[in-house]
Amino acid sequence: MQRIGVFVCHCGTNIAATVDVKAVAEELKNEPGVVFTADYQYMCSEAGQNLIQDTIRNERLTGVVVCSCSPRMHEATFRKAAAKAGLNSYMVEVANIREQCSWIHKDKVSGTEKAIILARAAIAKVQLNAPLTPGQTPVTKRALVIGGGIAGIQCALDIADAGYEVDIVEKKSTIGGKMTQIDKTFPTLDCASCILTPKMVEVAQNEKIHIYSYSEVEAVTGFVGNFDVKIRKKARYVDETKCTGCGECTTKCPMKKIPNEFNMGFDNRSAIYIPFAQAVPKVATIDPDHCNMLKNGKCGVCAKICTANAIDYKQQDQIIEEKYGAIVAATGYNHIDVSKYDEFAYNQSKDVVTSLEFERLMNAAGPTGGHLKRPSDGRDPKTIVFVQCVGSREAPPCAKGGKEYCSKICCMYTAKHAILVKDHYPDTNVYVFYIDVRTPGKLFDEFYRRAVEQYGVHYIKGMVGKVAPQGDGTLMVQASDLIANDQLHIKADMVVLAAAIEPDKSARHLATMLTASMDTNDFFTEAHAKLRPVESPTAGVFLAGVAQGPKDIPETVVQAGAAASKVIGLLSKDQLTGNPCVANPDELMCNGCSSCEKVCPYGAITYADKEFRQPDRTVAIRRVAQVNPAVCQGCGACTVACPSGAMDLKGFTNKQIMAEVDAICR
Amino acid sequence: MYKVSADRIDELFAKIAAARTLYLPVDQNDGRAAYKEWSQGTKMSSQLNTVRSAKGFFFPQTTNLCDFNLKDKEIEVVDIRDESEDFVVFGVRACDARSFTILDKVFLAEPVDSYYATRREHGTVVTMACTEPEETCFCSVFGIDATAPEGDASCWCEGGDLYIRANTEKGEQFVSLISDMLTECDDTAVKAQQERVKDILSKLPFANVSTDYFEKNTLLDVFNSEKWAKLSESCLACGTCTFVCPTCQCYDIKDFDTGHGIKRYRTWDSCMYADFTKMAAANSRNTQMQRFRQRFMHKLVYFPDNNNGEYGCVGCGRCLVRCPISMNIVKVMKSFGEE
Amino acid sequence: MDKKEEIELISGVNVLKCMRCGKCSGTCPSYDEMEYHPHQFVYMVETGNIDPLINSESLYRCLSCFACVERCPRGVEPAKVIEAVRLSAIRQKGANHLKAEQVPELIDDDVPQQLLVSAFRKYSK
Amino acid sequence: MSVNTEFKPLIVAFCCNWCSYAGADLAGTNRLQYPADVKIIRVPCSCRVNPMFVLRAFQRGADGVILCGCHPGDCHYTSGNYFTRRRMALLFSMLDYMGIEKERTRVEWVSAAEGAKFAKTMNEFVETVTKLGENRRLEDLRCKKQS
Amino acid sequence: MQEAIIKRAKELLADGTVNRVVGWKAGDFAYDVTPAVFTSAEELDKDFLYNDFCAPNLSKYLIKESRKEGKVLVFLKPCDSYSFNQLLKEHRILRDNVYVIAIPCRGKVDIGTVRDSGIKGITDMECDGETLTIHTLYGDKTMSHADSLGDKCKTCKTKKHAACFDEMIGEEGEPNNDGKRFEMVEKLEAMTSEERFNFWRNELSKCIRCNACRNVCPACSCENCVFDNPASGIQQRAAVTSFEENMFHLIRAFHVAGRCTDCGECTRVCPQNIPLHLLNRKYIKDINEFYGEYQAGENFDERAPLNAYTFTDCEPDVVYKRGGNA
Repeated sequence: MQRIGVFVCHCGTNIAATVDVKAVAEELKNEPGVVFTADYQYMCSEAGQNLIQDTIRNERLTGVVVCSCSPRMHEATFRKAAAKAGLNSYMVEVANIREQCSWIHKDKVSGTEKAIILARAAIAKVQLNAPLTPGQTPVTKRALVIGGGIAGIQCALDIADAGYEVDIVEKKSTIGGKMTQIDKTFPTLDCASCILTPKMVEVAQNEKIHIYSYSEVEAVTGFVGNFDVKIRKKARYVDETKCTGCGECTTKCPMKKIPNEFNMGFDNRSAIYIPFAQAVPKVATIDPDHCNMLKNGKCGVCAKICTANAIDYKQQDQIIEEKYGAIVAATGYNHIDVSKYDEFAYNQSKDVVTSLEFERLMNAAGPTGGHLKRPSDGRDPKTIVFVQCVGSREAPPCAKGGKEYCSKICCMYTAKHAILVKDHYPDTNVYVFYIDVRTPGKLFDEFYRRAVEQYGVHYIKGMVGKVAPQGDGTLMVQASDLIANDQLHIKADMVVLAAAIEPDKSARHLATMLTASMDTNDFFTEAHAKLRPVESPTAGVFLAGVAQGPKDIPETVVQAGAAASKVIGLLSKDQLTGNPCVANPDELMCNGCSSCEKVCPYGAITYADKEFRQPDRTVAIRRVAQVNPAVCQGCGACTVACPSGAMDLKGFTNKQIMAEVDAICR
Repeated sequence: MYKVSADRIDELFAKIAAARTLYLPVDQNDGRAAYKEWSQGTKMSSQLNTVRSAKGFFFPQTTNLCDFNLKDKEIEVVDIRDESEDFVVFGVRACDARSFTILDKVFLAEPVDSYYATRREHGTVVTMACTEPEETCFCSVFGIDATAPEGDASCWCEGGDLYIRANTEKGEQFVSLISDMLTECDDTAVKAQQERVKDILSKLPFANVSTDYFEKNTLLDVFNSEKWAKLSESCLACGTCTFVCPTCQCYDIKDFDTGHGIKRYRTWDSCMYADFTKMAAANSRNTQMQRFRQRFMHKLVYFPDNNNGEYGCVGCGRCLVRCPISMNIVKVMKSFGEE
Repeated sequence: MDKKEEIELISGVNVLKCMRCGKCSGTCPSYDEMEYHPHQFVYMVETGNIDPLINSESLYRCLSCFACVERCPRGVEPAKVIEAVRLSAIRQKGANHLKAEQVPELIDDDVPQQLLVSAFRKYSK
Repeated sequence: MSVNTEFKPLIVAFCCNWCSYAGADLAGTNRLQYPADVKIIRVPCSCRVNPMFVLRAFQRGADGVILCGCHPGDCHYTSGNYFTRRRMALLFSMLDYMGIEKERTRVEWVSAAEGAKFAKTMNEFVETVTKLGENRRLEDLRCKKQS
Repeated sequence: MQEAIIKRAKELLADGTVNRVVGWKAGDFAYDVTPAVFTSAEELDKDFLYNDFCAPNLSKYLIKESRKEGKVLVFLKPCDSYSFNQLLKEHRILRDNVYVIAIPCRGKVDIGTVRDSGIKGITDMECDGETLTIHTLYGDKTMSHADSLGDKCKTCKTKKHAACFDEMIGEEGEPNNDGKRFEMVEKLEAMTSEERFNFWRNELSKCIRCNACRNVCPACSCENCVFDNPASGIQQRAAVTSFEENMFHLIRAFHVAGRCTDCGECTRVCPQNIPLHLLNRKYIKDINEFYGEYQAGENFDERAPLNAYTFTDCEPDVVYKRGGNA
């Protein structure tokens, strides 16, 4: 017979306001097996945990039920507490009487009644709990960082710094990501390249770091500590080990009219190219869509002039298989396509640009050498209108491709752009149309105020309703000024759209491979929004940068460092303690029919011929299922596929779940 | 002996049903007969026998024995029995009528099974003589006269009349219930029917199946016979034979947790089932052969040994008809008789 | 039913969805003709300050071009609010011309159902 | 239509740990109301739900049973909810075939971000089951509460 | 046919290919055929039977027989061959220890059907082509072969064997596409929910939980059935309430869904004449409609429908959306 202790949490008034916690504790005294009940202000507090631990010792409890917030919140807390008092941590169950009771009900009578029922279910379950001991699996001491932007770079550097091997997979031909395209950074106005390129070099020179550039993750199997990853190293038709990055080929290549992605199409590059001077690895890549040699077998100029003999037109995609203990998803972001917003005339006028395009137009290493010119005619713009929140903060169904969330970085970079324009060209009229200016962050609001007060940028609360290209090449911007309650018509030379940002398209496919969950916006979901913000719920998968949600460079670096520390923590272990709630076949009941094997997503089930003593004392050999507890993740698909009921799931056994059903329906 | 015109049978049933709950064999939608409670318009089946025997009236497939209620942490035992109502089972055949005397020997012997005894007290068995026996009938092997069935009262249907004779005090009471519809008569017509049917009975394929082997050989001889292995090899271990059998009496007691108490009940068990006689330590009958053997040893050896030679089978033929693989007591008897 | 509820019911618009960006007014081609601008319609309905709207000529300056509806990032649909206020004004002036009980005798088989529906819209408060 | 205001249905909701249980938590965090008649049982994945459990709930007096899992394609275990989808489509079809009111059973995909959907689904389901009234066709009289 | 079969069995016994034969054994009447193991030519001559009354499906016996010493010969009718193949697929039969001979079948006479037609005291039956002559205690009767078939044969799915046999005696048949197989299921589907409920209540309330359906079923080959296993939490002995009657048949049907080959043995052996195959056929019909045609036991490599999925499977709410009566 179990000796169960029940602890009812007030959670301040969060629970106690809608649930009569004392009545719950009193009522549960009469449940079979319950020897102790108590209520307390905050069970999760140290005092609350002490209460549990003392009671375990004094009352010789064999099971604990905590009626509190969601088990997703504090189950681990209470389990640890119980373990400290010498009780197996899997003898603890949590009845969720906050999120799923007190917070959704207003009536105290029904709330209390429901809390009692939920607690009864937990008591019924804990009656049937068995002490579980997690299995141990070894850890491969190597990390994979997917994405070579600032998030991936920082994360890899930090992991390598701790002494672990780390690989970066970057789908572009160079690492660096979006930050390479940015001119200056807010609020200090440092030059982005100046702070990024040393880090890129550091990555290249670090012996612990290996860069798979121009590569993509092809398949991921395995589990925390033991991932098997296939990486597709796309053919770049240049031998990386031989190429010196001299760039001679790029100048001699006859195919020169290819829009340069790095400069947002404002200038051209050749078919064999190095994206920019500071690229890492600084290796040329042939664009197979435009290379004459690859397309028609005619040309071969680059091969002829390459003194290093690095050109290899026959190069094939290469599949690399590697084992990792941890994976960091740092897949970054893109700006949304704003061409569906007809009102902003992005498709009609070259002078309507997105903010990232504007970065290139301002960048000293950009197509204009840092001299701001109108893309249409190269004239100096005299009036520039910045439009905030383009595609951000929309209500569903977001038919034009907008997003419900705030893209977070636009307010600051727009202020930065405004300041830079005014700084370089003080006589320019700069208007910023905003809905709200959101500048929480160190020195952020000061920076924005500086734009207004020091540089005289016109911040107007209102929204641009229409941009109409005029015959004279100007743009008529029609907008509201909500403070003045007026409609403005501004004749502008350029319009800059602060387009919403969205996760990179590759993230969804990657998430599926990683079995990591995503939200509806395709941002990776964190294991806990507050307490585990850099971990995916899928063990061994960590998150850095905008892949998890919009954030600026310092935040990204912070998160990358945090993810790295989580990875280091994981890789520093020799053995991983697994989830003990795994499938558990009863060999005596097993028919060996293979149903369970067919539904197992992890290949955790195999079969063995075993000898069994029959009731009539003869020995029979039967084929029975075997579960690898290190591979099993405990989904339970096999338990239902098994017709004989031989397969059960530890921690969620048939009997436990049915006991919960019984208790709820009692 | 009394008679009443068979045309008035509905009236007769109505009269009985007014005083007692009346059960009788009724054709179901698939044409097979089962005992049902009579209500206006119910027609008695013309089948020889029901699929299930009549034993369920006294020994139902499941019987609730008692309840346990949990009050806080105290357990309260509740006797859930209430006074049974009187009932009449009409149209029982001679074989089933005999099965009650066999069950009585088990359940009414000390210690008396009060659940069975109560039902027995309240039930009146009115039998019906057979006129068209089936090829699977072999009641005569066990000394049963299908033309003169036992029971509290016996009936014959002959020449458009229903003849009724009371055999016991309960039978007299039953007759008195309907006495105003009955007229006294002699047994000439009944005798004639009996002669006619006896002639058919004597020609039945199994009329002469012999039980000699079981009388002449010792228990151990039968038990250790090598024939059992062959006989039982295709047995599916289903409980059809035991559940249609009028004399099988094994039961299992189980508890059911209703969520607010425990219901203790008993249900028919079958010696064919793998968990029959499974005990905490082990199972004393581990193979299907052993369990199969148990059924026939019980009916043909153990029961007669304990009951002055009376066999535990009444030859109703139900198991012959219903066994999915057509293995049955007659094949067993014949197989042993072959020696 | 108070006026605010009425407007919300007629228009089917949830004015609380508005985030006050002013894109409707930035879009509106009749802006200068209007005393109250689209964003004000939404805001004033939200605050229940509806009488000035009903009495304002602005009601009839709205072209119902639906540019504001098309461009509103929050799906608030200001033009529908304006339309609802307009309907409300019409109904106030006309009072109820048609009651549900009167309908059966007015109907013959040839009356299109749509006509009935729009009649209710027009003639019922 | 007259709805019996006295009748309070008992609803058992099986929620997968990763999406729907979190969605239910989010409904709570956002204080979205739904009737207390809904009692949630946490399972690792919707594919852990054995038809036995569904029937067990009805046996014990549940008036409706709902399974919630991750959206197809989003299963934490990649494929669990695909199996659930097949199993429950067949089971519910069979229950319907046996004359059990099909509206008493339901599967809904609720992600961790869909607190509002969870509350809405539960409100709808409770309403549907309330209209159906007490579960009579799949009840076990022994388990009825003695009143 | 019988002679040819016995002849071949004797040959295989004689040349040592097999050491025993699983077949049908004659009983006291024409109809009471019992599955049996024959080990000698004498036994075969004496008792081996193959005629219009040999309905029992022998495949399930091979679970045990294939694990015994030596090779066993078995004769499989078309429907039995699917059960056999399905059991092979589930690793329940050791193929190497079995020699399979496929034999034709034209539908088996069901004694229940004959009896339920009102014929009593049946002492013998002969089938001469299409006419069944029935000798009874009360005179001779006749019946057409087609009318005398059991449910399983009246709506036979195919007379073509699954590809699992070593040799074949007689001619291979053709699949039956007359569409009658799902007629009764469709009829039930067309009923109202209440009518269906009453139909099944009437049928299942007859159940005596003898377990004949389960024990004869080749798909129900579990070492220990959940209903017998106290650890499963749903052990039942007899069905005590209507719920337990439903529960047993629902869960049994679900456990064999996608594995049931529709051999119809369950209905044949039911002492209470419950049309249990209509539950299994409902699943088969649904599987065919939802996930594409599937015949359990037909294809050795194909995944069972409940162990597979596609991204575009119908949602469970297909049940509410489907036409038909509420």
